[in-house]
Amino acid sequence: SLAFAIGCAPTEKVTDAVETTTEAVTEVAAAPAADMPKVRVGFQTGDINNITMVAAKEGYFEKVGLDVELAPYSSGGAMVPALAAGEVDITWFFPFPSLTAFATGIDIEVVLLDHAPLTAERLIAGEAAPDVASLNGKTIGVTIGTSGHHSLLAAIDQAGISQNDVNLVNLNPSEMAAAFAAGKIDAAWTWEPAAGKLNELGGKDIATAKSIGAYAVALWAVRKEFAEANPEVMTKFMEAWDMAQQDYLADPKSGQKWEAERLNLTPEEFGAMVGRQGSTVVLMENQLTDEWLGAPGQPQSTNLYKAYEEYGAFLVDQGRLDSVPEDLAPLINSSYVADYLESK
Amino acid sequence: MSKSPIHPVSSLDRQSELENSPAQLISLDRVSFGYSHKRLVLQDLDLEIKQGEFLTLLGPSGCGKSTILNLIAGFYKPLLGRVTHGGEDIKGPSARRGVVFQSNALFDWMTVEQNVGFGFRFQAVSKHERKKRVETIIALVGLRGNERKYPYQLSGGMRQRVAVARSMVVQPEILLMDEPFAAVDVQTREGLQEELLKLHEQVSGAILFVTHSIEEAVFLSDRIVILDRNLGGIAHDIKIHLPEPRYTAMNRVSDAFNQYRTDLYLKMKAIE
Amino acid sequence: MSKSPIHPVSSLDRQSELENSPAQLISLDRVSFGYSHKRLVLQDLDLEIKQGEFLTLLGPSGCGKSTILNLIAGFYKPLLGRVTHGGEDIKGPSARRGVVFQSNALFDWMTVEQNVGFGFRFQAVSKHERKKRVETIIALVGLRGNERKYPYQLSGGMRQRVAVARSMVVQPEILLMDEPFAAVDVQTREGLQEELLKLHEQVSGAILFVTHSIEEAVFLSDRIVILDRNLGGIAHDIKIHLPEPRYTAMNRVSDAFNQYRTDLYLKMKAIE
Amino acid sequence: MQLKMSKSSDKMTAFEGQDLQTQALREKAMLFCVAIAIPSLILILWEMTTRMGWVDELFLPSLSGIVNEFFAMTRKGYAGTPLLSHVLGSLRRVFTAFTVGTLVGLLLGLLMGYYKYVRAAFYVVTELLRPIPPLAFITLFILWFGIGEVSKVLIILYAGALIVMLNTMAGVQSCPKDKILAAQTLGANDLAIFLYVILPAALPSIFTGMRVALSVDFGILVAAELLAGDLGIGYIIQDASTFFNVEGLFVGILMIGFFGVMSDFLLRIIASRVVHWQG
Amino acid sequence: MQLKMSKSSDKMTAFEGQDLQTQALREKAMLFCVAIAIPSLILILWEMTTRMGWVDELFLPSLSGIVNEFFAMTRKGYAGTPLLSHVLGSLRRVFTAFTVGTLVGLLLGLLMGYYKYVRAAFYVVTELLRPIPPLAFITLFILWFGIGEVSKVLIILYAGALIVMLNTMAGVQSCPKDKILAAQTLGANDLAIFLYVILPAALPSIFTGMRVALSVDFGILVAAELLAGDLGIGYIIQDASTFFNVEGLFVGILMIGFFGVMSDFLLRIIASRVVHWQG
Ligand SMILES: Nc1ncnc2c1ncn2[C@@H]1O[C@H](COP(=O)(O)OP(=O)(O)OP(=O)(O)O)[C@@H](O)[C@H]1O
Ligand SMILES: Nc1ncnc2c1ncn2[C@@H]1O[C@H](COP(=O)(O)OP(=O)(O)OP(=O)(O)O)[C@@H](O)[C@H]1O
Ligand SMILES: [Mg+2]
Ligand SMILES: [Mg+2]
Repeated sequence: SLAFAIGCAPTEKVTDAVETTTEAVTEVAAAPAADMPKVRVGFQTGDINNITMVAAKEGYFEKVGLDVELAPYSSGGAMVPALAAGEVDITWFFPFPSLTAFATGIDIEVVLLDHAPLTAERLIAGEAAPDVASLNGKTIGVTIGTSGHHSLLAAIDQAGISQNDVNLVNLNPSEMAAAFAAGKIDAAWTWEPAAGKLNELGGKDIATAKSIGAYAVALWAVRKEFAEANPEVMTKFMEAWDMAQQDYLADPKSGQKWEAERLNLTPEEFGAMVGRQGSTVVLMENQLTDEWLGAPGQPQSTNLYKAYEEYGAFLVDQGRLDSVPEDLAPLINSSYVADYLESK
Repeated sequence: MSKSPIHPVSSLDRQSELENSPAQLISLDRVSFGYSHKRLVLQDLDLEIKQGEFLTLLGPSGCGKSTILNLIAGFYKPLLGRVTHGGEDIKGPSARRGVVFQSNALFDWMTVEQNVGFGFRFQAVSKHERKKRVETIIALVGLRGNERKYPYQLSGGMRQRVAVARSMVVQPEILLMDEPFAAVDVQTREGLQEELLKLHEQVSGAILFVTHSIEEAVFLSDRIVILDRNLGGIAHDIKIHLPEPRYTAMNRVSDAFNQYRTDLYLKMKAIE
Repeated sequence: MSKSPIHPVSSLDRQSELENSPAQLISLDRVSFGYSHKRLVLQDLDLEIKQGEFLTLLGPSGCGKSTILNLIAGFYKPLLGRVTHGGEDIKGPSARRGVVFQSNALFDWMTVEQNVGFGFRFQAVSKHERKKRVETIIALVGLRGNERKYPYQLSGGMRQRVAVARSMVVQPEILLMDEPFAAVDVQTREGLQEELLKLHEQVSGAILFVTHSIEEAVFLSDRIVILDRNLGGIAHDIKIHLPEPRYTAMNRVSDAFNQYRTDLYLKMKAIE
Repeated sequence: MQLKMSKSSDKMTAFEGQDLQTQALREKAMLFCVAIAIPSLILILWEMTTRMGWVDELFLPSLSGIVNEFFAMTRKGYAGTPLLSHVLGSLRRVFTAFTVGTLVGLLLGLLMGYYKYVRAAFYVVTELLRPIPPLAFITLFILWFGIGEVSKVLIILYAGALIVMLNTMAGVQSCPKDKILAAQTLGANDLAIFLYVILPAALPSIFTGMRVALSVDFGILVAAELLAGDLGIGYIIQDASTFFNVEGLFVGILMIGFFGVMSDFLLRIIASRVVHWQG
Repeated sequence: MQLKMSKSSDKMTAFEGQDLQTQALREKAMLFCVAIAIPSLILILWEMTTRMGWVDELFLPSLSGIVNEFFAMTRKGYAGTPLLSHVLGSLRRVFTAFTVGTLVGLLLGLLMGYYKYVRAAFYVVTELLRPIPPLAFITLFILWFGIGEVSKVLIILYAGALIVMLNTMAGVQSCPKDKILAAQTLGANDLAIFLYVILPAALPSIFTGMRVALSVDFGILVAAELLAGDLGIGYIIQDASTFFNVEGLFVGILMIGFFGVMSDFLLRIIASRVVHWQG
């Protein structure tokens, strides 16, 4: 993989890249920012937004001449009505809400991938269940209708257990730790920070998104109307993102301070949490590979597209969506990344 | 009050004065009325009230005393016939006809002063003049020193005085009083009766008074009308001659008083 | 009621009967009382009530009439002195002393029958006996046909009858009545007064009555005690002699009545 | 009888024509029409906005869309569970919580109303608890009472119980002193006074409290079914929110409104039967 | 003056010793002690359970832990924002919503109380809205009013406004007819009657409504701050839940309780000042 695991020492190359772009930015910033529209960028208060915060707090958005207003959301689900109402222009969340929005007719497109939290989402169990196979007959907490639900079903399926042999309990991530501590569930499929809390309470990881081969990615979606009206904003956003990404990778410790502060954690606690996420940052130059967004106009061949197809079938099967559009291609648009990389 | 000097003026003077006065202030002319189509309360009632007269309505419960008062106040309209004030049809409530309710109906959120002055808000009276007249009337009903108090700080009798003062201040041509003293205790009531007589002496204007108490009616009235059970027909119309000034304690226990009382008592019994 | 046959029995028989009766039912012996340490309401009061006597307390407002009644009922204890019933100290409320409140204090959630029968719940009376006695007393107060009605379905006068019946049913030795008829209109009140006299004639037991109305006191009582403003001192203790039976309309307008009335009126005035 | 016509003024009760009751009846009918017409008008306007394309269906689903969604739910259920199970599940929770909460509140309220020391003892705790929303307790209730029905019912229960308690207390304290004294002079002991006098006197206030509590209980349903929810109208509302199923969301909201109004209506009838003596 | 001692019975007001007021005072003091003692006892027991290890701290954080957490928050803030900003943010939301909601409710309530046609027109809508919890509206409010303060304030506002409206309406309707007639006979026109008679007569009822609304507004705070929040006590409660910070959760809950009680106390004082004429 060309992606860098967070925490790994960044290569010299990357550092260089950061320097060069920073210089480039100073020139661009000279361009009048006044005619750029205000961009409302969404983030999630209950999740980790490292690069977004670096971009905002270290001034990369300003440097490229973007007038950015950060908008906090409690969850990805809350982004959907906000996108529908045009309350937010560009935001990150996970594939499920993006597919929900797309299927309900909200005109959005995925334009950038943030990071792939390969172990953030995982199955954690108490002593009674040392592995997935021993979950037979046990009670498992999961947030019904999320990617976690989808992954959990895959995990127990791989372990040869029938869905009917486990007792699934619908819990919000914020309720997982309490239920686990009270002994009401034997295991839970959830993500950070709840997953970390379960580990602290003595839970052991027995499966992760990575271990079951699930596709996990945090993605940026934009209102199509906004993107088409402001292509230059999109390009600038990519530029700022590129710089922030490189800055973060150059010194993750320093890049994490914003989020650590926001989440009320010590740098050590926060660093451990990020470590548990096992996230790989999707580098700018890797976005156009078939593993991620794919080349412009050819999303069908990407892993992302295949994951969407699978999620769509799952949500329809679960009765949460009436139907999913036959053609998911309009949901993925890598052209802005491509334009930026070209202009670079 | 019993200490006030007694001027034994014959009340015949007052009666003949009223007798000779041509001025009919209020007149009910063949009035019929009912609250619903099912039942008439008054039928073909004729009643006249002269300027300056103190007229009391007596009669069994439900005979229509309050109804007559409500018609004159303008709260209701007659079905048939006319109710006139100075020759003009009564179209609705007006400051020319004051009303004192049994419940006193004071504005609890206003001081005595504000309650009494309320009627001035709707009259073109200068602030100075207003203040002066409120002061005068408060003194007249014996409430000086209580101007800034609120109704809840007053006794039942004091509250009724405020209610009377409030109606007097706009100088109505007639004051309509529906059992105004029924809810206060006996001692206080007697005091209020005497105050009312004094006020009536000093302020021009007629009073239509409704009560169930024969003693009260005799003590206060120039004239008493006893209504029938039968659709507000008039059973008796009696002039009361008692020595002036009326408001002496002796007028409550004199032979003349006892005679009126006995007479009215038997007349009322006959109706029931 | 005025139609009931008049038996012109001299009331002197009744008075001498009471006079000669040695039995003191209730006795207040040098009683002092105050609701707070700041002020005494009664001081060194002596008062006795004989068996079967109808005693009325008159007096200016706040002189302590209700307080005396409350002490006898057992709602409060004297600070000094003794309040005894049949020679024994009164320790608290008891079914031996019935109370009728001005507000009637009926149980709104019970029918007339249930209200009247309430006192039986706490007595060893057979169901049959209970039913019979409730029936009798309801008939006695003229409420037959209303057994199943609830208080809200009754007029003010009827409610007071229920209250009286409720207290009578447990056959108290004395009935304490604090302005029981003050809240009903004049006509109804007169009816209730006559009913009460008839009841008192038929049911043995004393009555202690509190009122502000001189007419009511004269019409009802064997004896009237006028209290002073001054710490519940007794200003006058007057025996009333009117022809028996009391409950005739003539007793309200007879010369004897008017004389008592005038006399008491002047005595009351003197106190104020 | 022939009546002259008198010119009516809006300040006076005007009598026109021979039948005086006609006007009162006509006014009642008019009021009823207005009460029906305005909501109907709102519904028609609502349907129009989407039909005419004044508003994007994304923002305000069409009325017919909501009705269709409702019928689809009755046929297919929601999230794999029949709609009836959702409704019954929620109603069972609300009524369990309401019943238990009323009993607890009643008992506490009677004791607090009657004994001032009990009142003093509970005062601070209840005052402090009152403004705290059930939503804040979800995590704690999972810890203490688990993720089953108990927690959900308790979340709904406690706010309602507090309201019934306060109203019962007020009812007991408002019992006229003279009724208690009257019972004493008739030989009643403490228990009898409590049962036959104080309790009935407090009943109107208790029912007022129960009605408020019931409406609050319905309001908390969504919060309660946020807790490990897999069934119930509250669960439908949240799940539809998550999947941006605005029509489903409206169905859920309107169902809560409907059952809230219905059960209040029922309770009002029961109250007027029990507290019949107020006329 | 020397008084004989009379044996006290608990049914009677007993007078013992020379100072009759002593007993009343002593009772008041006793009641106050009980009112203080019981909550203190609860706090002590609470601290004991964790100190003694009767209960795992996980289930019930120690009192001292909560206090420490509170002071930590005052020093470091919560989630990068000073605690004061959280508190002020929440208070501003509640008070904005309360003020606007009261005004709206007042206006509607006055109109509905005065004009029966207005009352009829709004009846069905308000009855249906009443039991619907704010939580159910979050998605719709984001859709309609965005994620800013407007949505949050509106969520808090509407429930409170309904309560003020109902109470104002009841207040207007309870204005004694004879006071209105009295004003008419003194020459007052419709506007004057409305301003000087009906409005003041409705004030006690309006204040009752305002107090209930304020307490409800505090209750909705958590739900409102669920809506795209990053500031406020409600946010702290949720965020602490998410991070399973039970101590922080308690701090949030107790802060809502505290400010709820305080503002109710304040409103009670204001009410007794404004409606001073009830004595
Ligand atoms: N607002 C009303 N609507 C319908 N009927 C009424 C109304 N007011 C009075 N009545 C009826 O009209 C009749 C006359 O009532 P009114 O109040 O005039 O009697 P009244 O002589 O004042 O009696 P009271 O001495 O009891 O005050 C009664 O039968 C009464 O029931
Ligand atoms: N519960 C009480 N607490 C304190 N003081 C009281 C109480 N009840 C009465 N008082 C006072 O005791 C005095 C006597 O009151 P009481 O009620 O016995 O008078 P009363 O003769 O019945 O007057 P009224 O004719 O007005 O009923 C009054 O000064 C009164 O203010
Ligand atoms: Mg009348
Ligand atoms: Mg008294």
